[in-house]
Amino acid sequence: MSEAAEKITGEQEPVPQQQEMPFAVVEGEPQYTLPKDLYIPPDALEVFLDAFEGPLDLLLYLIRRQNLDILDIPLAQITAQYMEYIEMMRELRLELAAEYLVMAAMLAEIKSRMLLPRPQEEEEEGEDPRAELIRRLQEYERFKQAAEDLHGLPQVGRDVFPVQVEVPHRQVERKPPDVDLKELLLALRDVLKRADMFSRHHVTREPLSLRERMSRVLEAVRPDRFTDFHELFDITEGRDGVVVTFMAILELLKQTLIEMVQAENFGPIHVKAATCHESQ
Amino acid sequence: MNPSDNLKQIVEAALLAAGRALNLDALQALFDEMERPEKKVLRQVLNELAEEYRGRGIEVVEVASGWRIQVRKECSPWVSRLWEEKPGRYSRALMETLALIAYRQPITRGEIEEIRGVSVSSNIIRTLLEREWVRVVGHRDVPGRPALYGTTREFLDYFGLKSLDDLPTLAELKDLDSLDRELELPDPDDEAVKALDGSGEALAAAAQEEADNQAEVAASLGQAAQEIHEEA
Amino acid sequence: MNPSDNLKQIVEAALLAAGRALNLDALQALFDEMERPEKKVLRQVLNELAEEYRGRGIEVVEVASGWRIQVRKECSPWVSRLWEEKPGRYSRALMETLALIAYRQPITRGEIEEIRGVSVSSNIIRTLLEREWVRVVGHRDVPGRPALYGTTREFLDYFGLKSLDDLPTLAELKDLDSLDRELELPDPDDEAVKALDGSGEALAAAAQEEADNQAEVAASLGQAAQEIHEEA
Repeated sequence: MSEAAEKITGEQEPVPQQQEMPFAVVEGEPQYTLPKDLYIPPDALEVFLDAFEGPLDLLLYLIRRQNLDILDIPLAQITAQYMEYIEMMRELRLELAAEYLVMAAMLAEIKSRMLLPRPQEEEEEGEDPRAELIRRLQEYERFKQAAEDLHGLPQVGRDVFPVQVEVPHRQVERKPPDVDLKELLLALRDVLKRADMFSRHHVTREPLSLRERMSRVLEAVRPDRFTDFHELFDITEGRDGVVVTFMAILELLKQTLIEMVQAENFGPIHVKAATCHESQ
Repeated sequence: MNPSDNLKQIVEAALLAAGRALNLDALQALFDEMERPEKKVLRQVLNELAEEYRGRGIEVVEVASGWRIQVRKECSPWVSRLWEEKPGRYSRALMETLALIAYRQPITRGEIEEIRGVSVSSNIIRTLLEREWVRVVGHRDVPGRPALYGTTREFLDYFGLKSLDDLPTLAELKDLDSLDRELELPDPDDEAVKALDGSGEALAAAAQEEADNQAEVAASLGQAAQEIHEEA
Repeated sequence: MNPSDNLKQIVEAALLAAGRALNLDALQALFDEMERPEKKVLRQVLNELAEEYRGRGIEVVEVASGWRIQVRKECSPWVSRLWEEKPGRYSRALMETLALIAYRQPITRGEIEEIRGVSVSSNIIRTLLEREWVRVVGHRDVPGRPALYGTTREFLDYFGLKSLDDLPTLAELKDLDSLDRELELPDPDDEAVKALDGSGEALAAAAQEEADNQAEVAASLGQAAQEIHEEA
């Protein structure tokens, strides 16, 4: 057992004294110093600084660098290389995400399980200790590829540009809101409820056409000149129409909204809007 | 892509993407020094583009700050609709005012305020007048001669009514259930009858009485009207 | 100007003026009811436009929210010089996170972290939300009720996609069966296994010891990792 390992495991609460740990165990021999012929390309440090998106990415890099398939991971070798990188990052005092250490632990554990003669029952299960790792690597690689594919799609503002031309003769209309008849009726019901208008019987029974006709008659007459009484009737409307107009005139008279004048008996009747009694 | 071969495409694309006018200097700046076209070549290209756009929805124009592509005047009535604002909603106050004018016309603003219990803003009246749903039909002969408002034919048309009689009566309005039923079914005449059917014996009796009254009034007035008719 | 004669001009002008993609409904809304073209006619016009733009600096493309006219990729080296600032590149972490949300939606941040093997910074999620490429589509019904993320129409528009079906195909997972076969044979690369095969009891014991060591290292590393994690 290595000194470093003893030191760590010997403590009650092991503190990560990682710089003393063997960065790799090669053929059973713990390695404390970085071999001079490490497979690190010259720009690897740069690469390390920002290129890896976590331990899975680093492992993929190590595997792909040797043109290997994920399914045939030479675990010992990859583990050793992974540990070397971790060690190097630590020496460079790069901030090391916890995930890298978790992966180191996982690799070490898988490796040890593979070293053990497999018990009979485990053999039957046929579970390769690497299976989970391989599954994760494959899964990660798919999405790493997907991200690259996505990045390769034409992007607005990078590859393609939106167009926008002026409309110098712009004529924007403001459309009035639409109103549903039901909204109108509900509004009326509410206001009448508030005003307690329902209690007034004569209001509730008044035919609305009479009120409509009142408006029309009122509009037809002028305050500054007389209108012939007959002109207010449209005989083509028939009896009902004439009756309604007549009622409207009576109601307007009652409300003193119009004035009627007959110069002589049986003479023509004239109507005009109530005279202006300006208070000002 | 070779810029000299595709000068026209690049100039067109730049003018369309810029969203502003580009002068010849700005167009030249798109190219590396080695491939930069001369101004007279650019001018030529711009003229060619203007020629190609003849009969299209857009045009190349020269304005103070350079050249730009814009929508032709002929297309702007349609294109302008892109910016048409979504209609909003009318306020409750406006709806109540409109309803009161419809049911109680001719009516003054003061009378509306009296029923609603709050003042009616000039804005509301103006909106209703602009929409041509209401109009001034006269003035009440009291101090200030306030305008009397009534509804218009446009109002009836908008709500699909032949006449104001197609609106439910106040009695029907009072009964929320019958109102809801009525609004689901289109025929107002049937519905009014149904509403009466549904509201029980007392109401039916009251309605009958009212109808009798109306008939009486109508009969006597009818006689008067008949005389007028004959006179006419 | 008669809209039926000049349908293509109007559609072209509208697409150029809108500054965004327009769907068939939006194009129809440019016309009065009486003159409104059918959708299939509009589709035809759009195809004709796309055809006419072949070999030009611009193109008509259909994206998630409709049709838009854009500057062709081929022209972008020149056109992009209109703007001093180059668009920022998105980090791999962001693109991987986005890819996971796009292909695996709805997905929680925890699930993304599990697949990527590293934590996803809040910054990345915030950026994606701010760009309106992703949105919270719900919450997973587990303790903490983590947000489930999905992509938006803006995401599809940005990458020029009509729907998620247009995303590049996701690589298939290789069959793990071949792994089982491999198990039958000792791993030739693993020196320790070779050694174990060739030697007697003593070596086996040594291997056992090595395995124990590894397990211990693993355990302590795991604990260290845990502590760092908690500290973070």
